[in-house]
Amino acid sequence: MHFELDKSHKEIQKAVREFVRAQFDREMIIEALKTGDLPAAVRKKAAQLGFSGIHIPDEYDGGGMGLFEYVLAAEQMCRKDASAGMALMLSGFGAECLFDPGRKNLAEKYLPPVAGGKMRAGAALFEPGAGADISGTQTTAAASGDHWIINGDKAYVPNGITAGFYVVLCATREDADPPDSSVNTGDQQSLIIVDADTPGVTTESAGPTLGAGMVDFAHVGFQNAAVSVKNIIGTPGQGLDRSLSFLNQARIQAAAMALGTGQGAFDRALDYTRQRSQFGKKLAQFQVTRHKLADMAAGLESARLSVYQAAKAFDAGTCDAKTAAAAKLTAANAAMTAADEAVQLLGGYGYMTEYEVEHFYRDAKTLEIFLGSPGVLKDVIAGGLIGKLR
Amino acid sequence: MHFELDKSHKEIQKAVREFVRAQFDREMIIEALKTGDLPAAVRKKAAQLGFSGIHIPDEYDGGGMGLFEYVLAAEQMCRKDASAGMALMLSGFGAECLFDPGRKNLAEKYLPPVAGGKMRAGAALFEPGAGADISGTQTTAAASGDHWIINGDKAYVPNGITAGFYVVLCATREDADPPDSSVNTGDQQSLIIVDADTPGVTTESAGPTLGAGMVDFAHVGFQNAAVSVKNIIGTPGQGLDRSLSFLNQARIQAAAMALGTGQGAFDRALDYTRQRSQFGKKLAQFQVTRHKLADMAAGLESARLSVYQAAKAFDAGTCDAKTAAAAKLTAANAAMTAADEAVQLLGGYGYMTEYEVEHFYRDAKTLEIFLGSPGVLKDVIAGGLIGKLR
Amino acid sequence: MEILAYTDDHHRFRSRMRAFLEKEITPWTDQWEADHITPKWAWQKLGRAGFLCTGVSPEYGGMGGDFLYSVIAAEEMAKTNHTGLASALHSDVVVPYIQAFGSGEQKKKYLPGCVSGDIIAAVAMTEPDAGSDLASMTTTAAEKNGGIELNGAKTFISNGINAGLVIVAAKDPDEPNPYNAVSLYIVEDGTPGFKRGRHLEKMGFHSQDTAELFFTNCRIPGQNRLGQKGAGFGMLMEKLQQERLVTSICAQAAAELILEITTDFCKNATDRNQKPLSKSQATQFAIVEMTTEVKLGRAFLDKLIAGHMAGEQAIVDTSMAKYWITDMAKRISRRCADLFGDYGFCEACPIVRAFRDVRVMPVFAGTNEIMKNIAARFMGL
Amino acid sequence: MEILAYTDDHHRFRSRMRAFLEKEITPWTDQWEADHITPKWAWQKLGRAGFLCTGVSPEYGGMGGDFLYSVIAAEEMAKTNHTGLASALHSDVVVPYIQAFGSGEQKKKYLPGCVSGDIIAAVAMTEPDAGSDLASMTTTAAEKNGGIELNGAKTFISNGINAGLVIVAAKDPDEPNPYNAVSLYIVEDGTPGFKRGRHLEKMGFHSQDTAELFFTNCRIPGQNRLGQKGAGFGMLMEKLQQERLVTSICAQAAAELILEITTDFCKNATDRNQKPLSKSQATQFAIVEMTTEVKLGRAFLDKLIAGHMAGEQAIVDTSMAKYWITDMAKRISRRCADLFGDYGFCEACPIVRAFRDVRVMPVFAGTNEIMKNIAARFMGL
Repeated sequence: MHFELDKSHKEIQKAVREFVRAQFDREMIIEALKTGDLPAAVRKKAAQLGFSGIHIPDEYDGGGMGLFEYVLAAEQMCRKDASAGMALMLSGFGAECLFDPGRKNLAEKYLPPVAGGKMRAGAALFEPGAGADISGTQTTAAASGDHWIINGDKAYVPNGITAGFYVVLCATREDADPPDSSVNTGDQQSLIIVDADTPGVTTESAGPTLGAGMVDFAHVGFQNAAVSVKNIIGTPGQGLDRSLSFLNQARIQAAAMALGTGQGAFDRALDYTRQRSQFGKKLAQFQVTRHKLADMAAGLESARLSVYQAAKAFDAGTCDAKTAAAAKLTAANAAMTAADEAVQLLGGYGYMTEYEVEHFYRDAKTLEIFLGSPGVLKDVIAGGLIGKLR
Repeated sequence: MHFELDKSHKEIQKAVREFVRAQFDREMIIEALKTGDLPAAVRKKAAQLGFSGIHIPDEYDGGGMGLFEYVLAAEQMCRKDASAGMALMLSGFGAECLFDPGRKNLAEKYLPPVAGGKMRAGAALFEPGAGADISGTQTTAAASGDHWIINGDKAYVPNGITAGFYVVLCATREDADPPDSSVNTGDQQSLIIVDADTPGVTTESAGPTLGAGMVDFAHVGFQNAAVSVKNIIGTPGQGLDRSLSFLNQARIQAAAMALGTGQGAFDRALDYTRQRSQFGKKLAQFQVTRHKLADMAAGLESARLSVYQAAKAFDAGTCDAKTAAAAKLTAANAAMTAADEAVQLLGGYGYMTEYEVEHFYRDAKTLEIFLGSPGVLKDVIAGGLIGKLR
Repeated sequence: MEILAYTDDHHRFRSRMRAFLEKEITPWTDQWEADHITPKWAWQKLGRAGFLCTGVSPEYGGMGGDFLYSVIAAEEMAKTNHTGLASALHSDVVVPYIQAFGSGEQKKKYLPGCVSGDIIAAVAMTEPDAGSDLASMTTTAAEKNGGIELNGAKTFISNGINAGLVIVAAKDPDEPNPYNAVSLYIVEDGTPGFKRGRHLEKMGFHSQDTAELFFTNCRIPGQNRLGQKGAGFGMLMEKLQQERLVTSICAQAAAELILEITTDFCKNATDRNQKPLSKSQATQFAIVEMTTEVKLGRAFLDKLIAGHMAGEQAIVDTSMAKYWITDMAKRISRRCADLFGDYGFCEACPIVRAFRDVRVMPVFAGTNEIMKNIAARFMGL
Repeated sequence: MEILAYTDDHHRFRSRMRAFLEKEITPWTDQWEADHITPKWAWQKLGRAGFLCTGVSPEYGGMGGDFLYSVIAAEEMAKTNHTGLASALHSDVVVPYIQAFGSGEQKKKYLPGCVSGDIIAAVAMTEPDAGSDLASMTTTAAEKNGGIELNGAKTFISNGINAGLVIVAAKDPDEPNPYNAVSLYIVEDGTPGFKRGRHLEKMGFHSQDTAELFFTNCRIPGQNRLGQKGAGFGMLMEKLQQERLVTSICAQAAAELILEITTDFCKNATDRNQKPLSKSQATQFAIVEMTTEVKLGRAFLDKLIAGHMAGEQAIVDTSMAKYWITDMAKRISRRCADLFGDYGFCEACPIVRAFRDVRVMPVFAGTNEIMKNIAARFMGL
């Protein structure tokens, strides 16, 4: 066991910090929040420097690193600006399902444009009214000759409007008879790639969001959308397990973003209270201010270790669902606490857009819900702790 | 950075678990809580196996290991029984100040009996009415020929009655004129070893305590207590820094005990809710029970990393006061939360001595206060975060 | 603006009781805590002075006071900082079963003794394997030949050792529907087949005698059934409301006491520079935040008491008060202890006993989780 | 048992106002949120319908209602789920300065317009570099030649853009004691030297116009001083009590609304098996716990309102209510959002606007930390 970052990891942090200092300028951010998207130039730069595709295998033009390195990059980005950080680091959301060995044909087609910042991906797992439960997928994929015919609806897909392709969790069927939406074959689910421009694919924006203002969330519908039979990731029936593993990974990613968001809020609160005077003293001289800062820092530090540990375990192939969920629960809570206190410590300025922390507060809350609100995560953790009961 | 325990560390955990399984039987514990002390045989066994002196250098008959190994042992002991664990692992409380190189003469005399479980130590740092503030020590040590003449009072000294010697923080003076109790030379403080049987040393028990029922806390008074001039640890003026460093170490030790205490409460709650039925279901099937267990586990896991990290940093010489204080804040809070929920999950049985968790609740609260309640720790953390303000 | 309309008579009663307790009871409490029981003479003393069962009508020796007298008595008892003389349990939880459901004969036989303190009363619902799940109780009461035979075990019975009279909930073994099977029975001390088990060791409540009770072919006369046969569940449900309200009152009083002691300590104790601890901003905020919580509990509780006296049904609000106020008392005990420094983990510290005592409150009279289940059900969730 | 004695007249007023708002106001709020301002005609509509300044006496066009009308108006406005038509700020915070301290002439000149909605009022205390520290304000008012010249800047002024009348706190540059230096002045829209700065971008409160105000050699007539010279600090302190009470009322109403919307959602939305979300135990507990907090706030607040109407001074309790209730509203907004799942981070979700809006409440009208400082001081800590 040792807790020091390696030199190469410190270099990643430093490189990302330099990137965000140069690229995330206030004017750009404010404009991007209005348009709901980052400028293409920033996305391209992040890709060129190997940040947004840091975990994509290098044979597909990615950084060839692990989730741990992704986590370090996502944290530092979100620390500077959480919305921009999320937009960049979630740009290939779902493409991770193609990282496994043996996915060469699909990976060769879909990963390089993602790694290059030219195309976005959207994992389409959740369905309307099903909450976080993906075990009973209603979207069907029926095999018909050389094609899968896909029917169904997916909810709150990140990059739902802008993605070049979706990674869609489907209940796979053997025949192409009239699709029966009541089919529910939890043990025969598959992940299938669907190009966004496939006829029969429709998108409907989920509208503006509380935070994550440069990520577009959408509901994606499939009506007899036909894709090549080769677009299946692996073999039929592997989809649920692969999705659950992806969810573990994605929760650790979100946890890292939350961590950065909380840290960004803390940084600003520390700066502000060290500089601002009231009643003849610096704010940071008041004991209660000091205690708030201490609580924020202690919460973030211990959450950081949980996130790093989970990422390391994921890279080693030993991360269970409980560990990933706990990392996200802990990090999102620390982030919300820090962002909330930061708003409070800045007083009126905390509520003003100009001082940025209001923005961190909204992003932290968004991350607290995204990929599992606390209740969902506790269900997952408890499942792992308690196991089966006689 | 990596988060897996080494094989040797897992072996320490295993050895301690075997020890407590064999030694901490219920009857013995109940009896020891009544007498307020562990049986000498148990203390001897823990010493023989190298647990209670695990961090004492091997040239003085100790285990020769670091704080990290101490932490692992303390955690596993307290997990089985927090009071017994505290009694064993705090038996040399303060002897750590003799670990530094260059303390050979004193170390040769005082450490072997501590390592052997034959003698206890008590660090006497705090003074009545001064809370956690040791910077303005009022206890004086005046040099008089070959002796230090010590006058003053120390409060809440662990092992206060049973210790063979005290490590006393004193304001050292150059002359032996009538001791002036108003002297306060924060920059000239020294640690001096005082044998408990030195004439002029008086003890007054602090009485029964909420938890830590096998550790005796006492107020220790010094009235013209004369000890050899060689009993000073290091040179005059080094006492405050050495005490602060010891406090960092001791807080990490207490954090480890809290961690074990919380884990012990969690273990019992998990067992109980998995077995006990109500309203036709196992308690562990109720969603709210599950969520409580998830919260307890997530809190303990992330606290564990904080404690381990602090211990590793301490061993590497890089642990600042903030990190040690944060480890204790986080661990004590996780422990209290877990112990409190464990009482609740066991319902009426949670309140009954027989089911042990009430005991963990009291020990956890004691550890939350011992060596710094949350407010004190936040003062320390904030000092490190904020630094000096212009 | 006060929510409760205390009269001068109420205030006089409070002063009298407070003076009585300070003189006759509080000096003994340390002893009783050490003994792990409160002697029966203390009950008699309290009863003879007129502080037990203030709600019982003069016909049976009581003063026929309104519920505010019960509130006052519970609050003043809390100030004695021990729990063994569980007069609120006796006066306002157990005895009301007899008042409400007893026959004329039962009232005549038992109430005067309850008022005078000669009879200490307990109620036995909880069983070792049932906990809060009353429907699954297994103690049986077979009514045959004009007599009743009880068999089973009860646990966590407060006043269990001292009780001269126990109201026992038991099931008719021939009735399959648990909700129609339960009746209540009066069992007197000394009845053959009625045994007390171990005096249970606990975290706190040391002066309170909490025991297991065993009934083995325990025969009681037919007239010892309280109320209608099979109506026990309904009677329990009805009276549990007041039990939970009384628990809330005791918890509120405990929280107020703990905070008052702590605040006084922080105002008077000084640091090395003779500055009172209460001049530290973090301590100030802690006291202000805790005072706010206590005041919130008080306003909500007083409103509930007023409604209770007006005969309002308030199952949801009562359940909420019970869980929130008992949790609040627990939280306050935890946070206050910190403000004493190391003294806060010594039994000599005046709030440490309360720290241990209040921890049972979120557990008894129906755990707080049960309270939330009840509230959810009655809110239509 | 109700703490507040609402009459039938009050209930009728509430019904009328609710119907009016549903028809005339709520349909516009999305638009105003997008516009980042509420049009003046909406104020006039509200005023002409009799819902502004209900406490102003009929002599000046008001209805002379008691404070319960203000409570009702604030609660009903909260139900429109937007903040731009800050009628409680206007009616119960700013206009009372004129009612209480204005000369006969000032009242005659301004109050009828305030009641009708033709004049929107604002109060300008906070300064960019002073925050909650009023004593360190730097805006000056030099009284010379029968006129007054104002110089300085104010910030975070609600209704700052729309205001036709601003009550400005400023210091006499010749008075060294800050507590004797402050006076209040009435500045009308259009006065030369009075400029509005940027419309500030915020987390929420979008339909509310929050602005900086600048006074540069701004000359107003001598009769525009409100009350005695140098008495400004005392007037602010006096009226801040009601401001904090009104803030608490608005926060309480917001919390109730957020929770009601969320509870309804959980009762109606179903999971994949058509089971309502409110059948999940964790959701039930969340709703029960939040409902309890809301009820605690309500009981404490109602008691405070009743005391306020009886003329009681309650600085400690008002400070506590302001901090606890605004924090509670914030906590509830955070926890409720979770119950919506991903919908909970979409602006389309009906509580997301409130999540953003309530976050300012612990900050304005004196931050909650200032509230705790005040409570500590008045508790003698």
